[in-house]
Amino acid sequence: MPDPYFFLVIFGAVAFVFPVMPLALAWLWRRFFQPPKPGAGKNATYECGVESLGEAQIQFHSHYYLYAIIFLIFDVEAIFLVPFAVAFTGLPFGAFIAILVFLLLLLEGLVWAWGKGCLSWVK
Amino acid sequence: MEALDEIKVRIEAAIPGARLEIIPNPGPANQSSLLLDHAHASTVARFLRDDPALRLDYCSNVTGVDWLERTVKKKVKVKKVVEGEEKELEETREEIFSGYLEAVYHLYSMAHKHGPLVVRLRTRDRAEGAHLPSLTPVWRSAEFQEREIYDLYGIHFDGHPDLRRILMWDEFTDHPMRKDYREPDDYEYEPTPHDDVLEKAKQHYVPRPAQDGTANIAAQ
Amino acid sequence: MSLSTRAQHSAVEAPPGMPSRLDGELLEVSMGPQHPSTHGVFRMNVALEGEVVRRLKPVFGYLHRNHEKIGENTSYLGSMPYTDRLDYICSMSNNWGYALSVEKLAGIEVPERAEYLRVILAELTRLVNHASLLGFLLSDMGAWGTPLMYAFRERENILDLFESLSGSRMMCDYMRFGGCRCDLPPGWMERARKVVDGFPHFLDEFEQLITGNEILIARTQEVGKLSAELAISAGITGPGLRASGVNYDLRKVDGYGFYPRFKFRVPLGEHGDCYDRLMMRVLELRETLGILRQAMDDLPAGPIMNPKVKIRAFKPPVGEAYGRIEAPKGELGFYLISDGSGNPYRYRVRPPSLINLTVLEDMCLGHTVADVMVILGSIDIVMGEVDR
Amino acid sequence: MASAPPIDEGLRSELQKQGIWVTSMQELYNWGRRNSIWPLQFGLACCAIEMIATAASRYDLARFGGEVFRPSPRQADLMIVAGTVTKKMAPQIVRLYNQMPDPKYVISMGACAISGGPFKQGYNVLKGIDRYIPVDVYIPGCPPRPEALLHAFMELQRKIDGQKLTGTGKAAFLDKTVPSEFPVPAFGAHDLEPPANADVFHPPKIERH
Repeated sequence: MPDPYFFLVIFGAVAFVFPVMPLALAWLWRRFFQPPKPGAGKNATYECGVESLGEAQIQFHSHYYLYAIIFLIFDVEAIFLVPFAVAFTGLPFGAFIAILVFLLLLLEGLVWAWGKGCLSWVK
Repeated sequence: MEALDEIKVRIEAAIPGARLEIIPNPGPANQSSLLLDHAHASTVARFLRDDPALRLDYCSNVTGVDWLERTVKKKVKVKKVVEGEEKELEETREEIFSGYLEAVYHLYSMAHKHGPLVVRLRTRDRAEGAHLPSLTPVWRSAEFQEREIYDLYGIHFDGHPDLRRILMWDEFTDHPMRKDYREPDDYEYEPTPHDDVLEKAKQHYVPRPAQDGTANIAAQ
Repeated sequence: MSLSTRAQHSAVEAPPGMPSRLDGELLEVSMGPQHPSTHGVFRMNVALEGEVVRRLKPVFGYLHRNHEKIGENTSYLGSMPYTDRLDYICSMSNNWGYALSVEKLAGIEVPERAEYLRVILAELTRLVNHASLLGFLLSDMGAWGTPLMYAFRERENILDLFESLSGSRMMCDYMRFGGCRCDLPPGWMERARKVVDGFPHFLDEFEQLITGNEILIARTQEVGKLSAELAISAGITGPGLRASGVNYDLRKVDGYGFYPRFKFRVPLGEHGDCYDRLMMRVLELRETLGILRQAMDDLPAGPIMNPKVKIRAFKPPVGEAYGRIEAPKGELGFYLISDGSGNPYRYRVRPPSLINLTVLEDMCLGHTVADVMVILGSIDIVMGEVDR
Repeated sequence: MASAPPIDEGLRSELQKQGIWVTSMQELYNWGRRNSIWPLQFGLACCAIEMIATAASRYDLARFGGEVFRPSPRQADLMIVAGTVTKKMAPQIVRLYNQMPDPKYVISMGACAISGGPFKQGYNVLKGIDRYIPVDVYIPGCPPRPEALLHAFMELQRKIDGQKLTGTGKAAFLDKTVPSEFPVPAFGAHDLEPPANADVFHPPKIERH
């Protein structure tokens, strides 16, 4: 009987080979058949056919930063909910209360941000 | 809308010192036009726009026209003393009209739904004197059209908010819609060249070796 | 922490001379000649602060094909096929505009049947243009491709009519000075009637989908507002002007081409925003269908060409004339100066699309980048006419 | 690597009857390239409307795998130059062509893109896009009917099908010596400089005998 955890090794191997194989094929193709031809024109930034003037990394309005932070919080929250959702049926009532507290805490944060006006878009 | 001469009289009454002239239009369309002088152009324009009877608030079309030097032969009856007695003589006299550039404005009224009133502005000459007062402050619709006239004809509109080339690229120096503009000869393969295309094509033909003494193509 | 601190938060004034720490710099970007929704090679240099437009300079000339210079070097008849390529979606109304101006220049009469044919074909072109606009505007707004497919299905039906009549789908070159080139082929009128009767089905489908759609309302209402005074002063014509509430339709004002004989209404808007401009086109489509039915019902028999007009060696008398028609995009005018020879001395086209773009910057300031596309789409430009 | 001799057709059909499918990498590669050409969304003038009509439901470019119009040149294989190429637009077109990844093809659609067409006497009209970039398929017409554009697609697919991956006559994009970029013309005082790209534009020499 092979080691019960052996399927993990196979799973890992397939997971590794599956993406690497096309990359290897592409590298082989580049190496033997199609030589790359980079150039100044080809690598220039594309801006609707016109030479792009000025640089793109400029200082943005701080409002975008606030929006990004609020999104990040709720994104992380969604990750925490995933294991809860998977084991939801087998959990006692206490676990349900715990996740509710977690959710309400973040909700309260959202209400505060809303009240503070971070969400209203500055025209 | 009243007749053009009535309007002319009213304008001259309202704006003293405005030198107006009616340019008759011989064609059946009978749209005669009003020639303004540079100094009073914008005041007359404002009058045309704000006058309650006219209310020409919509400048539909601004066109540039290029009039070259013209020598006009005229038959003139001249009394001449020939061998001691008076005789009526036919003499053709040449008269040279110096060239000028022109901007023609077609004005309509959206309030009274009448028009067109054709207004003309002429430059002093076709070279460095090609300056005209801009009517964009009066009618915003003239903005792009005056830029186009500046681009293609070379009339500098003084007072225009943003006088740049609109159609050609900025490094372009000529004014291509003028009658005396020669476009660059970008070589075209002409299988059967004729008259002026032949001249252009000749510079690109490999001269044919004169075999039996027949003339070379250049001398065709 | 009470909510009142919000006022202080945004009132943090930077020390004088120092850029206020909160707002960002302007990003210069060019929505350039090759852009999915600029309806051709039209470029806008936009200065963006974050997503909000602070400055917008249109750049033209990428399709400047020297239509007027070529017009001066060819005969009057020779310029007729070039007018198809001015506004290459509505070739029939361009022909009519040019033919009308030359008839005014030379004082030519047009027989009644030819005038009716011109009205029918110009209104069919209006159907094509407004249907295409609905398709393009909705794909600018994000409904990529699907409404365009429906709009082009209707367009194909009408192009079949044009092709059987004039021989070409898009470039009809059908009208001549003093009438039309050829009479209707047999069975054309029945097919035309079938297309016109089938059109309301397409229109109802569209109205059902877009009129009450709250995404569309959110994207177009209060966007790109244009006041009536600015519209008049900037020479905006066509549906864009009527959306701002100015009742100026050349078919009623000039009364050319027997339009006074047909009963039709001119829709007017109040706010002058993108939603009104969109609805102008939808309502005008309904009126156009009404005109088409009336014109088709009492199309008289008779000659389609004024026999006295010479086609080939056509030399109008010396003089000038400015003729204009209500093209689907606005007032299309032709200003011709004739010096008696076979070629016009000056051949000028008054492009509705170019002049409708005069106030593009005024409409776009303060809006986001996505709204610029909706505003440009609602103005409805075609580059062949803008750059000539 | 000498190019492998082509497979004997009789043998191939014989094996096919037995249910064995024989192909070569070149056929497989070209079959994949040919049936999924992504055109660049890039219309200049009236031909662009006819191009949209071709992509619409009646003429349906999707039957040839070409309906995915990509706005960005980075994701496009094919540039359909549809409309009049003006001198002000020419540098932009050459820059877009340079920014497209290999293998890239050009269809010159309409009389204007081929030789200036009806606007040949225009001072701002470039007399054909093949002065600056190599063109694979020309379709005459003003505008060419949608069927003509479909015919051009088939013509391009035939050309892709005939490309060889190895050996002397291999496809241009596989050959290191063939440039995949062309100099962008500059705006001069009277005309574009240079008026034509010498190593791309070979006008026919005329000797009158």
